[in-house]
Amino acid sequence: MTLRASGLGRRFGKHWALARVDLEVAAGEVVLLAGANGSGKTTLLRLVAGLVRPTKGTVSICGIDPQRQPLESRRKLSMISHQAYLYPRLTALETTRIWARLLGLPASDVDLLPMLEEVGLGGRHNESVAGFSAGMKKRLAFIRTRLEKPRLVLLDEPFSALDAAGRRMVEGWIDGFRRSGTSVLLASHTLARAARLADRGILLQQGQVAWRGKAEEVAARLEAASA
Amino acid sequence: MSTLHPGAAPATTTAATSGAPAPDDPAARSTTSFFATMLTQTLIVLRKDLLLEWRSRSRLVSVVLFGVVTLLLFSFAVGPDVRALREGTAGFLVLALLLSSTLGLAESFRLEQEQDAVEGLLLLPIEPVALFYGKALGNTIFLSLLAPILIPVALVLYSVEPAWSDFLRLFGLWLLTAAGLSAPGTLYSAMTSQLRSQDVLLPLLLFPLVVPVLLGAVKALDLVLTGDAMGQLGSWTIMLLAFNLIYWSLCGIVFPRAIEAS
Amino acid sequence: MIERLKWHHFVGLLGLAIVVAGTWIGLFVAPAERHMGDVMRIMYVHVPSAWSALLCFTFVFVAAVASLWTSRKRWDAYMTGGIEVGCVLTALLLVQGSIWARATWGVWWDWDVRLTTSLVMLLLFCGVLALRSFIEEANRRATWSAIAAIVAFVDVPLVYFCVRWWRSLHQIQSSPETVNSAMVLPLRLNAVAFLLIAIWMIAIRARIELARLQAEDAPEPEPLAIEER
Amino acid sequence: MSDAVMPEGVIAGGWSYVIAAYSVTAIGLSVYIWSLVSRSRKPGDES
Repeated sequence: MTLRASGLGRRFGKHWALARVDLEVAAGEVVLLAGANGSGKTTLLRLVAGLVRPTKGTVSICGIDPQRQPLESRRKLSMISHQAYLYPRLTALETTRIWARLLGLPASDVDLLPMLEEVGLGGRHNESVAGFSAGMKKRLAFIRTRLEKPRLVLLDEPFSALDAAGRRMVEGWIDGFRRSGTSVLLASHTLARAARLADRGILLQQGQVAWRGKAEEVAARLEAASA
Repeated sequence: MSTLHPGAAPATTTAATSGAPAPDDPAARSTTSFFATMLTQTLIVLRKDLLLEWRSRSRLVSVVLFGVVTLLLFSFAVGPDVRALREGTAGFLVLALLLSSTLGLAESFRLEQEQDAVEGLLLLPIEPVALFYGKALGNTIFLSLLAPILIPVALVLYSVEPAWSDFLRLFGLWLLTAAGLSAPGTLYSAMTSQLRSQDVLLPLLLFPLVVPVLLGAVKALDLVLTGDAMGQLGSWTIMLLAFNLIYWSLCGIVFPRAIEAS
Repeated sequence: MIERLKWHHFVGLLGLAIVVAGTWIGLFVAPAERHMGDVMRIMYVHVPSAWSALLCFTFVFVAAVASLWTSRKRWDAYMTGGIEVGCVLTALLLVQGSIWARATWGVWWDWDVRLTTSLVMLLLFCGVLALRSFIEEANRRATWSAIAAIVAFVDVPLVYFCVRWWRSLHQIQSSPETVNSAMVLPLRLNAVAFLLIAIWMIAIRARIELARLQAEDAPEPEPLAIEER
Repeated sequence: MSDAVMPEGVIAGGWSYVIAAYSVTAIGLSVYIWSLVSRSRKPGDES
């Protein structure tokens, strides 16, 4: 099991952002996290990534507890959040190079330029990130999944800020993840698109799992609830 | 469209070449490989910070200008009494460095917070200790860069004329002072940069803490500038070194807890 | 929880009783000192304040390490109590020291090693309290204030030695020489009394903090009743 | 006391200093204890 969370709960102040969440994701599975704003999707992803400590319950990624062994667990996962984790004054190539070096990977132009090419930033690798549109930043952020070779990818609103071509690109990647046995946890508002990609779905309401099932049904339920 | 194969087997061989431990083998994380990783990552962080520093040169320039302005203000505060100014030179220099340092230190983690970049670094398997030493070294270098301007300006303003050979000593002591401010400064700016009142909190926490460094630095600089009749410079330098050793190890030990998940 | 902490009131009352006795002896029974006369009597509160303040901060260090180690709220509460009581005692210590300096040296402040170190110590730990008040997330508040407290505590001896060395260039450090046997009794009584009172105050403060921390503990919400559509 | 600072002889009129020091201490401690008691009456109240 790539990801196993049981009884997961997190309290911020007096407010439980997440409670009683049980979740298992097998290798190569794509799971849709649906839910209104504030339903706990982002908190769940951050808990899984080990960026937030659970108040209750446990997470294990390929058998590793992200709180006990943060470095080991982070080697297994990639996260794309709404923040692009970038330094505005660095260029795309420099940013990629720092990531590659920190991962202990070769970081010459020959190694990195093809990746930038792949995410559609080929001609612009020497421009500083400050001038990038939100969509370009997202593309750049996706290079991390290419570098880290994760077993689990956490995607927080991966389609936002992307144009049609960018969205198709992300879809292609998610398919690629599935084919290569990498699990994906996908939190998205772009329900129809996300539901098509996902194997199954989970609906969060007020931080709790309200419904599980086929991705399309989960999407339909959320749409019905918000309509 | 997609030629990505993100789930492919982890690149064990490439990881080994650059000193990082093999991702899938906990046994590979021996002590030596830990230190190799830490050193590599420290240098990566340092290099990144220096690059960012270079890209935002205007910030360095404004901090230098701020230091010059404080030096000027001290002379107004003391009055046009050349003798009093001369006697206070060492103290004014160190105070100018201290006041400028809070600007530089605060900014160094603000850059990391801006787009949650520090979180991005932590999501990569970075050793928190490496992050600390990289950033602290970066801050030390940043503060050392103030010396070539602030020291001559102070000497001119307060009409002190040390021998040419003393400039190396002055710079060495400046470096030690900068390092002594940077270690606790990096720790506290990492914490306060996430809080609302960083501008107040950072000096409030940092200034009392670095009193030993300040005293040592003022005393040692003063001995260089006004003559070291009793040969005390050596012992004050050793004391500054000792303070540095304590701060750099202590802050390095507690830093990982300061940036862990909450 | 509240029941288990009742012992501290006995400690406090005992401390109050002893401090009355010690002060009485110190003021009216013990003889005036040869050089300093009656001013010497300030020592019977001054030295106990200093000792108990230092013990408070040592306790803070222990509690901070324990709090970092175990992440338990109880230690966080004790640490906060220790810092606050230590700061109060140090502030009193500084005022007494200032009065002492005025009486013996004719100035309100002498850059005496102990006086200076106490002032820096007060500022260090006040900084920790300030930091604490700005952090909203409970885990983070506990971790960061423990870190700041540890760093501050380690810094105190550095300040002491540094100031001593700085001072030694000007004049030999001066402080009241201890002490003939008639003066030992009130000193000891008050030292014990201040310690007991400090423990009492820390316990009350820690209990307040613990109640505050536990008030943040909201129970996990009930399982959702999902309405079927 | 070093003799350079403190010449021979007894400081006269020390009692005013002693009274000042003792009353500052007593008042300081009492005020703090009073604040503790009043805070523990209403727990959870941010001071």
